[in-house]
Amino acid sequence: MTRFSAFSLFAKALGGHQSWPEQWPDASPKPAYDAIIVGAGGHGLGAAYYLAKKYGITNVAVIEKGWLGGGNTGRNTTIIRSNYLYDESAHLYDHALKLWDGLSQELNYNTMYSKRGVMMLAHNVHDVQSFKRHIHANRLNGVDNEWLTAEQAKEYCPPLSISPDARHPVLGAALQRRGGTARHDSVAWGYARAAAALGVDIIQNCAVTGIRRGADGAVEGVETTRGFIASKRVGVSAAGHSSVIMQMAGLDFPLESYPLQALVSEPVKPVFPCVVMSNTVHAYMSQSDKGELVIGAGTDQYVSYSQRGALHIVEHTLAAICEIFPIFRRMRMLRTWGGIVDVTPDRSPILGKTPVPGLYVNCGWGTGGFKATPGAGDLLAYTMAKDEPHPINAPYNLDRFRTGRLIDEAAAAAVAH
Amino acid sequence: MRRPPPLWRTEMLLIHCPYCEEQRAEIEFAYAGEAHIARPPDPAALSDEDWTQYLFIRSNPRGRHHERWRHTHGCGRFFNAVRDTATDKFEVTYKAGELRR
Amino acid sequence: MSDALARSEPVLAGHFIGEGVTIALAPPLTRYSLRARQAQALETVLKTKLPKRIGETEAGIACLGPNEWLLRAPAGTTLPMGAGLPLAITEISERSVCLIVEGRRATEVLAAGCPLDLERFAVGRATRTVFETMEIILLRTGEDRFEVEVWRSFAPWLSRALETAARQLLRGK
Amino acid sequence: MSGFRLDRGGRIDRSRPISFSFDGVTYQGFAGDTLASALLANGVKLFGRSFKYHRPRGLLGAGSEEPNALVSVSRGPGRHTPNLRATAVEIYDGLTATSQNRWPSLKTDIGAINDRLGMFLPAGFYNKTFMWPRSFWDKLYEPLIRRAAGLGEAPSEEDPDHYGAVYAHCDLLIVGAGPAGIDAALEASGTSKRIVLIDEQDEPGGGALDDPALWPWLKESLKDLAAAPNVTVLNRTTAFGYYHDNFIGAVERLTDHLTDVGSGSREQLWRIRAGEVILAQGAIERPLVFAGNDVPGVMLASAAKTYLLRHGVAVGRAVALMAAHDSGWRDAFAHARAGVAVTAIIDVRETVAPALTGEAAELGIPVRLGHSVIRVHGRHAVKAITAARNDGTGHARIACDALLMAGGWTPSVHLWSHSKGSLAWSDELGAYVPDRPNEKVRCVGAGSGKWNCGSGLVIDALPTPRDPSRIKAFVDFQNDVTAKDIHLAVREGFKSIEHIKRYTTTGMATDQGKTSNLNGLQIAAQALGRHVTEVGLTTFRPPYTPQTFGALAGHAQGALFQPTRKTCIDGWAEEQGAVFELVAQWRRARYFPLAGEDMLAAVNRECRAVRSSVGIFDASTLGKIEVVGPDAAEFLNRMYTNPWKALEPGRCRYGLLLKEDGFITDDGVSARLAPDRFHLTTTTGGAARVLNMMEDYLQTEWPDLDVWLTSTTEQWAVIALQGPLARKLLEPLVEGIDLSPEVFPHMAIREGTICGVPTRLFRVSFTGELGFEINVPAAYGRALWERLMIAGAAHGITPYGTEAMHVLRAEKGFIIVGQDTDGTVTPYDAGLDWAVGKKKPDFVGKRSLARPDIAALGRKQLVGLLTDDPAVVLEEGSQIVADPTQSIPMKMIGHVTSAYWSEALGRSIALALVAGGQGRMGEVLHIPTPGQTFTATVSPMVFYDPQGERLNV
Repeated sequence: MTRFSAFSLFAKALGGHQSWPEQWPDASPKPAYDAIIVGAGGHGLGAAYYLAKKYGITNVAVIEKGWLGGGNTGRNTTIIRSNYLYDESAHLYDHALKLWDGLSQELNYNTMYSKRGVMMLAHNVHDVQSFKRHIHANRLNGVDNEWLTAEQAKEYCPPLSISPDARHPVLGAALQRRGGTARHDSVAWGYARAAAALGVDIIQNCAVTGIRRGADGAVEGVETTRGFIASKRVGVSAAGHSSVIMQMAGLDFPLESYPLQALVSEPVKPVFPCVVMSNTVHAYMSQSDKGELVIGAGTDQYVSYSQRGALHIVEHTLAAICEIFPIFRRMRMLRTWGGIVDVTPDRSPILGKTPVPGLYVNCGWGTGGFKATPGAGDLLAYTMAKDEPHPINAPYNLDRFRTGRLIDEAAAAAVAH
Repeated sequence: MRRPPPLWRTEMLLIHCPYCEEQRAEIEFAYAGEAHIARPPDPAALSDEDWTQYLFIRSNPRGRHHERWRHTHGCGRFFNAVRDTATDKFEVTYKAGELRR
Repeated sequence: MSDALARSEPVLAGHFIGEGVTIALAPPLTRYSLRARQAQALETVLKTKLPKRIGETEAGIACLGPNEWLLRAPAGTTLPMGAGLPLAITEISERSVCLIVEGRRATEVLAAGCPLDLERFAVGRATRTVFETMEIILLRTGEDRFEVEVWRSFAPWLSRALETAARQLLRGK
Repeated sequence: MSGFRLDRGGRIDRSRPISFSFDGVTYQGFAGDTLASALLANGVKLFGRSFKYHRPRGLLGAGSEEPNALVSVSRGPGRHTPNLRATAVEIYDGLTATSQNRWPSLKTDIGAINDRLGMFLPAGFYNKTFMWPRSFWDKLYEPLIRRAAGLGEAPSEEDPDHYGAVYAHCDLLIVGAGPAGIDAALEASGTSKRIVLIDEQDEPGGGALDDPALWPWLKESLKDLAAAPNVTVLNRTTAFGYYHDNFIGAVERLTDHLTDVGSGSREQLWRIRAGEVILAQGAIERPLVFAGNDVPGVMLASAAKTYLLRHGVAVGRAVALMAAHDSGWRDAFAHARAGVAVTAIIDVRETVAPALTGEAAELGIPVRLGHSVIRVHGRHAVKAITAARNDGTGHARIACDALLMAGGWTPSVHLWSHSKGSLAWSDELGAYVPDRPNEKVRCVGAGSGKWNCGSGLVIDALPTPRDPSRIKAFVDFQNDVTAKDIHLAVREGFKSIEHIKRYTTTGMATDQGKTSNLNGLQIAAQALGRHVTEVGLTTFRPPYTPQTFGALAGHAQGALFQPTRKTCIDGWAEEQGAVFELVAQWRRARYFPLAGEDMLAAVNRECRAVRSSVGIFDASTLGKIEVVGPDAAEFLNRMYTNPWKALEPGRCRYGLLLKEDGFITDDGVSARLAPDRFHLTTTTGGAARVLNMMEDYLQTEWPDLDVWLTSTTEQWAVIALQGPLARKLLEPLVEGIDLSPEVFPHMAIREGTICGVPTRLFRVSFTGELGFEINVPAAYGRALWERLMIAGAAHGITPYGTEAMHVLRAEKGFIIVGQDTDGTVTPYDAGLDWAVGKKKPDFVGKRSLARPDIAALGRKQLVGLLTDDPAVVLEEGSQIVADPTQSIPMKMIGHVTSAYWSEALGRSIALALVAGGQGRMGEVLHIPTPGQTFTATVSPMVFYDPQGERLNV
């Protein structure tokens, strides 16, 4: 692997950039692997990388039906934070956050992780109570998250309107300074390049059509559009299509897939210094390195695998954005797109073993998967390598839906009274 | 455990209400999850596994999906539909209680 | 005891009057929600005919759903409760107010937020629908006259939205 | 000609001169000019700077496809708009435009250093560096990258303009009012169909506007369409997205072209549902890829023709043409005929139709077949070009001040693709054309791939003798993507077009690749050695052109963003100077401060009044549902945790509602008015949710039950009178109801009249005091409230708000669903075992309560919490630990859900969810907060009047 650096860039430039090698070879499937990952998104590629890097399993294939990083990895708004309420969540996302730090150096690929701070707006007494609860819990869990007054919030994000006459006036905000954004494509490409360098095969345009199980019920490999590939360890990290893949193994999952929209504005000079989220008004925004305002919209109400941007969701989202940031009303929407998010009943992921021996799953991240990318990859790798979950992902088992030990962050923030 | 619907919707899909016998705008309707999952007559008799199946397990297919909608801002009735989740096109809608299409 | 209590309304009776469209608050009405599996059950109790098709109105009674009717009558009208019968008669006189949108440009004003094809919404039709995010019951009571039933606390928003739409329309959008 | 304006010709109105300014210089133009044509007429060639290399750029096109000429337009406070295409900005008197992405000036731009360093900034360079030293990223590298990026400046003030929205329905929607679109409209206008014809330009006509020969036809046609009652024509309206079921989003621009914008909407969002759609969007000419193809003065031949024939402006005094397609020749001929010198026609093809060479000869234009332009001289403007034979020999320098490019045509299939219609590759056209539709839609005219502008050669990049890795031949002009960038991407293993697009950012600029996508695709295919169709096509995503946030937000702005629901008593509270809080969609009075009172003082006073005399509270926001029918009791019995069948008419009962997962979702006191009629109440935020949930079970699970639900939330105003003097105050006002305790006990309801209006009078208490909740028809709520205030004056009546209500109920250990419970609390967790019907075989959520982890010990349970220091009011949300000495991460065993100063008890009180709480009575726990750790003792939840004696007065 040619090391990336200002020097190599300079050297190659003199040669007219003719001698850059492929960042990852376009591999063809071998008959068998020690481990197969289904889905070449950030999570799947990360898992392959950590399998090879930390657990010494290098005979690994990542199988992707399209092109790597083309799913939710390349379609999300790249918000990174870890200020979750429950211990299980805080530990999971903070594990990821720690890995984000220094990821560029580890992968020798600039993932452009920008600690811009993630600010969540409180608009009513209930929000305040809920955020204070988060802040107290985060502090005792060693996760940074601080309370800002409306004025401090305005200072931190000048475009913010804190007018008391607003329909949803800003009463304050919770700020996680370590939170921020990263360049989504670079994350997928960085993991792909680093994994490939360690011997991982990245096989694109290869769709899984079946999961072969032996007489004992254990996994023997996967049927694909490019033939059968044998492996006793298969990890499924297929986001919106997880239900479809798991059904190939005869497993019904507590998942539903919904379209999630996002959009960007035309690029402008730096104007928006952080990430702002408002659950009450339903608006999420940051500004990319390129200058585009990156805006996350809501999910459509119905199950769908069509990645179509829905106008009504966009209308609602931009109304919300203009309500909180009235100076942007003349800004223009450049591009909208849709992803498919797989949502579990408690909106927390399922990461661990399945009832089928040798089959592992990483799914149900809903709208929050990107922030967990390095952590999910690492934990899926650990679980596949040891055939048992890491203490951090142990609570995220499938059985919790039977026993009732749900991890429901959204419910904890439930609005009523 | 159904997702709360978005607060705010405008017209998108065109949906045929089997009660009003009219095509009406999606904004008048609320999605109500997978159809033909009847509540067990005697939940107490169910194993935890079976109860979980009823409560949480969904088919979530890519393709033909049986689902419920409610004409909330119309006649108010829940009804069933078959829709292709790959294209979002409705195949048919029919009244609650009618046999699975 | 002492003199009767005065009514208060959520929006001013003060109307919007513009070229080709007026918006006004209707006087108080008696309203009942009528529910039964078949119209016939209610007809026996109320001794009046009910429209059978969803969207039709007859003598001030609108059929809103397969088992739901809205009765609107002059204020003070009272109905039997049909106690013990397999039907439901519930008074909702004050639940909503009625905004009257009238004039040759009435459909244009309503089209600002109502997804129905109003040009094809015949006189005499009535249906529950929405204006932007807000549930309304829309009745076309004349070629150029619509009555909009809206829940009391939503009336200020709706009348403001309708007036804004009308103003923009008259200013050439 | 004066400047570059021709003496005659064009559709501009020479009788209406217009003065405007660009970068501080004032210019003259005419009505009908765009900013681009007017500046061209004044000899301006330099319009802006490119995104990455800050290269000087002029006009490439003449319409919405323009990638280069982006400007900012400011027209007073809050009306600054960045990134507008000069080619789509109509001029008006006083228009003030400025160039972007340059410093200090457009001519001398420091950022242009990037151009010199270009070799070090290839595609994806930022992935490869800026990693060392690590700390420099946040502090130095990223801020630098960000400052260099971006185009114009964002607005800095709130936009004063209004934006409208409207729904429209038609039988036929035609997008694009060029000849094809107009013909389609004329053809259908004879039918009874409702037709809408929309076009993005300031006047209909499309391509016909560039062809004087068609103007008479255009005039006639538009007259006919205007006369047709069933046809609506919308100019300045862009169909930006094609959605499910023939739903098209369009934005009409109403005031941007006016000197005085007035007070009407700036833009209007059209939400159009069409029976059938005809797409007549035409085609966009394709640039050619060669070194220097971005020098100001190099532009699309068709654009030059537009300026010439529509605006009466010559793009140069001596123009040359570089063609790979016949259409360019005709454009060059048009220039010659208009008296503009054409110094050369260069065509990469070895042979072309004799008719072309013949006509060129007649016009005396030198022609070079089998040649390509290999160099463009001049930096801020074209001075000359060098052409060579395709084999690289025979260099020739040709003088010209403008170079037209004719690279063939790309049908505009954007909307077709939004609608998920399929595309087919045409080798002949070198473009994707509409194939199979997915909706009721068809394409006509150039957009369908059928047009008569001759044939051409499909070529990825012009041949050149120079080292391709050393030249900048641009594919995406705005994002500065060159052919070599695409080759580099392929070399580095990016083989899917989506990868190449994302790695090089080609097609991702504000023009969304209208002029670059196909060139990029063909270069990629060539680099990969594959056929274009094997490389794939990037998805077309709405919007077709960028649209304002304001237009898409539509009405939902300011006061119309979302409704704030107010009760009929809200106005009174406002007049009293009440402080409000927002609860769900409602606003509620939180407290009623007297002069000089803060919240605590006011709330204490309000609480004292309720405990000592009588308080009055507006409870109108409580959700209400009337449940009627023979099976009403049976239905409620199945929904709620507690039994309902035995409840006698005239009595009330607290109802607890679970979701099927066993967790508390709502509660409220409900009354049985008659054997078949119940008056339910729900929480304020839960009203709609609960009604929908009940309808769901009723219609879907138990359709056999004869019971019907009606929301009566807004039918009734609810006034709570709470306090020892409540009955005394009420007695003289009520008729037909005996208030004496023995006949009207706690948790009973009576119907009668109050002050002459009918009432449903509840004897209930959420405060622990003698209390009544008076339901009257909403229209009379305010008048009754005022009457009660007068009548109550003698009894010291005191209005209290939600905050005092919270304190009073907490003193009694009454929970607030959503505050003391979240979506994870069962009735047992909340200490509401008594509300669960043990003998009931089933109710919603019952089965889930038997799940292992729900039945398990050690779950968080609601308990009281008394701080050792009675003055300390804990912060709601504080976390609780058993061992305060442990290190972080600490083991948290619960949190404080409610905490108040209790005036009645003269100390603080709190409710908390604590693991195994009900087994910890008397245990001392710790609450670590920044700076201080508090200690508190677990107690029962009822702090005040545990025996409930105060109710029975």
